[in-house]
Amino acid sequence: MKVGVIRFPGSCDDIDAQQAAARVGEAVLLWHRERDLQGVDAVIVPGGFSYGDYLRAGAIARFAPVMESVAEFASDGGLVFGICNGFQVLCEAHLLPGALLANTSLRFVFRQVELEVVRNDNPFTATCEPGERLSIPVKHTTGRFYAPDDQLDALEQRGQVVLRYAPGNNPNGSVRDIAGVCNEARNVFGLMPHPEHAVDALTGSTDGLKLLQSIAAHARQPAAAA
Amino acid sequence: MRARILVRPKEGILDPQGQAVERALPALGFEGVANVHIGRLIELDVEDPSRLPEMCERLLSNPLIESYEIEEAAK
Amino acid sequence: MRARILVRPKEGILDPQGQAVERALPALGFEGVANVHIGRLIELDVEDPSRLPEMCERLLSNPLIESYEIEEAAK
Amino acid sequence: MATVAPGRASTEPRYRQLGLSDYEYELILERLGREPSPVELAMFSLMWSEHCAYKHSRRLLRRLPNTGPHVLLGPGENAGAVDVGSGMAIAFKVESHNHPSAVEPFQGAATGVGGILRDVFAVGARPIAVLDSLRFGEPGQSERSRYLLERAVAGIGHYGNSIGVPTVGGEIYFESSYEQNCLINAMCLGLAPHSRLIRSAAAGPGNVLVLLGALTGRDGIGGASVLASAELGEGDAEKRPSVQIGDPFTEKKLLECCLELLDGELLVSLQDLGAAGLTSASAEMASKGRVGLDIEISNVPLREPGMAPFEIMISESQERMLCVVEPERVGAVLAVCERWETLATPIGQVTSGDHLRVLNHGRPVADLPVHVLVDDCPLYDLEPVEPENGIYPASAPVLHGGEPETQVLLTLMRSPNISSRRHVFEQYDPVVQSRTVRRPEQADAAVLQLGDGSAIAVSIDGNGRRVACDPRRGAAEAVYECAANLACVGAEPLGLTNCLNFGNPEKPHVAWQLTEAVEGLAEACEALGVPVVGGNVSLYNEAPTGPILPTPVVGIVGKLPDAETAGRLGFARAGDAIALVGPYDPAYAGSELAKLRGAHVGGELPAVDLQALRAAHAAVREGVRAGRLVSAHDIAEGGLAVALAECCVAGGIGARLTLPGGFDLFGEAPGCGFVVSGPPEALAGFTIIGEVGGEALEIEGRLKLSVSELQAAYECGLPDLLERRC
Ligand SMILES: Nc1ncnc2c1ncn2[C@@H]1O[C@H](COP(=O)(O)OP(=O)(O)O)[C@@H](O)[C@H]1O
Ligand SMILES: [Mg+2]
Repeated sequence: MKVGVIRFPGSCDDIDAQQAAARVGEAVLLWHRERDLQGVDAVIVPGGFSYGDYLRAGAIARFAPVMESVAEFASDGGLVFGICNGFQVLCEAHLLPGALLANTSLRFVFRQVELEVVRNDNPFTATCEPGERLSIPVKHTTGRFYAPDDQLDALEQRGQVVLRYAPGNNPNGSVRDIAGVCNEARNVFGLMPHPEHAVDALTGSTDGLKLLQSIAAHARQPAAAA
Repeated sequence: MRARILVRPKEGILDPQGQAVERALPALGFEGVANVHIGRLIELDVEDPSRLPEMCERLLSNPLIESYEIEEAAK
Repeated sequence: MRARILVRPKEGILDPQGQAVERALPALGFEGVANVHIGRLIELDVEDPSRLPEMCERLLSNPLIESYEIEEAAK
Repeated sequence: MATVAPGRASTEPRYRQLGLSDYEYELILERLGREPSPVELAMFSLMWSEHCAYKHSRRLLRRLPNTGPHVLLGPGENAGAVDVGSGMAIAFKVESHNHPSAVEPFQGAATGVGGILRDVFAVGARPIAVLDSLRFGEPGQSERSRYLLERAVAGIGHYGNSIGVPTVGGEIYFESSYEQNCLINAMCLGLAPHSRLIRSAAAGPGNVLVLLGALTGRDGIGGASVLASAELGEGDAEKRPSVQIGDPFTEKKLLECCLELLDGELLVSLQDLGAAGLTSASAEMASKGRVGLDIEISNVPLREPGMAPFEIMISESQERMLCVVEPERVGAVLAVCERWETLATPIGQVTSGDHLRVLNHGRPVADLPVHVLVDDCPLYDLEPVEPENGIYPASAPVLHGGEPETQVLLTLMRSPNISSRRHVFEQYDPVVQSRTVRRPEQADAAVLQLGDGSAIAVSIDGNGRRVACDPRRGAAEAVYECAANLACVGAEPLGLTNCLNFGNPEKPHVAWQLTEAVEGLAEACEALGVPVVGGNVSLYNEAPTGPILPTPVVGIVGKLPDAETAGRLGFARAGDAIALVGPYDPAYAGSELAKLRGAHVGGELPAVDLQALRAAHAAVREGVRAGRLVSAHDIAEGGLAVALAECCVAGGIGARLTLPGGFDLFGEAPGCGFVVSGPPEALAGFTIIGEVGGEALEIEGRLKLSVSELQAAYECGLPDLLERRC
């Protein structure tokens, strides 16, 4: 499997994501000004502060040339995985539903949180069990997931809510404790926690690796390559 | 034209910044303040004002969570 | 009264947000935009508007780096 | 003796308004043989300020040992650097941003981080960690101190988090002497292959001077002399417009751009623009390279129209660097900068003379011999006099003596200087760059893996209250404690950086504090064999009520051969034995308990048996490295009882101890003692004092408290003081 990690000016967790993805396959960086996705099987839109997060987090990054290719790639069924700032970018780009607002604390928060896997019928959590707990850190100022109530009902009904903060672990005031959502087609996924910072026992937990392993397993399926 | 764009959080969406200000004011001795909302103020010189709504929808605001209003600003 | 307070980065002070937007717009096909500045919009109901300047100085703006303007807002 | 006189009436001669003394101005006239032009005068006023010229500290600093087998860059460069093996180097430095932060804490602290990051990538190292050392007034009594803390922390987080450098450690003390002079010191570590380390000396007449990064605005005009060298006093308001706004996004691009330029071997030399902006950067580069420079200021890209030449020369706009490039490589340099959306402008060239010439559209507006500007500033000897009486007021007592020891322990655990810093460090990203093996509260030092299996450790320490009791021993203790923190994770010190935060050195008692503290630092560094590779000095931290506590802050970087064996501080396994290691002979004077009891700031600090201290550090270090010790924690503020409680809270498990009768539970002897745990057979040779297990901390015959009660006190202490939900 070959994963492409986008690099915007202001990306911070791009190398981290590349190194994490390299544990399950090949991983390359994709420069924001280039449209060529280099034939990757999956794209990671990493964390950081693309374009300084000025105006709104992710608002400017979504217009980068590479994002046009990512949108096409997604509409062709390619796997797109947005982490933190990447999640914000994908929401701004309308590849994912909802929006991310300032944490209710109005402060940046770093915390190792417990997540609950809600669904595993998607390429991103397929190797997890529903109800399984994952320990993964969050670090953001703008991570409060929001969508209007009727949209939320629809999201839940269609199985698009993939990860929740476990009870007592919601660090930002996200509605319905939502930590990660996918699109209707289930090939675009975004989450605020940082699985790339949970891939090595030396530096933390290894629970984040399961998400990357899920992607790798999916990419190996012959049907996915089509 | 010098344009002024007012971007406000949509009604019904929790506005913790507004709430924080509302809570802080009485503590400083400012009573009688309510309904505080905090948004963004964008001011710019624009050659073709007819393009402003599109700019607002595409970049300057996020229609899911914010509404915008365009005004002409005094130069 | 419903008051509208416009808080702007002081003149001469670096406005990284405004700069970032100004640089982003041409790439989106919006040419002819200049002098972009980004500030805050604060709206509130206030019983005694004469206290607004003090509120602005003490809480709503940071006088070291921001200037403010008070307007009456349409209800 | 020089007088620093900000904000004098406008009838004063201009040089005095700019902070130069009559004597200094006479000297300038003599050296130049003429009157300086306005631009030249502005340049002198900054280069001859305390901040740039170290007028009152340079002679003292010569006392600090700065050589050692691992030193690659010593004092004098933008950051010092030590060899960490495998052809890699760690560059590091600590710097203060105290006065700007007192004026505007968010931007002051943010630009402080931005500045120290630039010092580190100016030597070619990629910043891999930040630490912060903060001092404020008493949070329980001062609204302003709470505000300063919250905003400074937010500012540090804003810059570090946004630029993608983890903030992995730090320290905070609250003392009333910092009420009007908070201290914001930031330390940065960077990693570089030896081959990428670069110096700032300009070289090669004909080479091009290229300015990189942000536009130049009217930021901090005169900031270096007015903000950094003057006592904060009544006329503070007029200085306010010189707040600078940090832009981490611009710096992130500048950082990546500079490292790519260095990797491509496109630069001859590199220098950050800090205090005194273009003036200081160009003068330092010319001075170190023994060359001249011509700068055409009409080429400097400006943020505001109509800037005067002197403003361009002294602007302190953030996020800028200056580099020297061979003419044939300028094109390649500009291409890299374009890729990183970083502005790059040739603004001058290296000349073979020894003059720094500033031209405006070809017309010289300044033409100064570099050595006069850089080296001829008079240095002043201090006139130290030990004060007869204490100069710091006692704190209001919250304990009165006679309370049960359980209550004393709980009070200490929730006290401002001991309680958990979680509220603060949760606002910092400690993990970005994927090197962080030990985060805050996991161990006494932060541990960062280097990628070859080994790791470095870093800690920053300095307890001003103890330095006030005895500047020489107190400053030495900071070094011992910092080294002890490293021992707890299994690291051996390689090099040290320091920031000397003191009051007005023209006052005899402050001069005495400074002199004694430097002597103490030097002695401790010699005793432990740790070279000083860099640092910073911040003087004139005074309020009308007096000087701050003398606050030397010490940062040490050390090395562990195996990241996997990095130590932890928490007790972990029921049944492990607990031992007390080291020549631990605690005393009440200068302790946290003494403060809480309202004791005067003074008394004798314990003498240290250096040989035994070195042996203890080595024993703990080796025990951790070998995996024999399951936990290791040094005994610092609050003494043995607090150290034990911290080990319990960190591990979520209790302990039972038996101590000799009358053992001083709360006395202190920083850097001298450790609490370690491990299998009983692994602790042979240490003094066993108890066993891990249960749900309470019990010291037989003395006190018993559940771990959850200790934890609640520890974790709610700071949030309660800040009126935050806990
Ligand atoms: N307390 C100190 N101990 C050792 N070196 C110091 C100390 N203070 C300053 N220095 C050294 O003096 C030089 C000048 O310091 P500074 O003016 O802070 O540099 P910069 O302008 O690059 O920030 C640096 O090399 C610094 O390491
Ligand atoms: Mg420097």
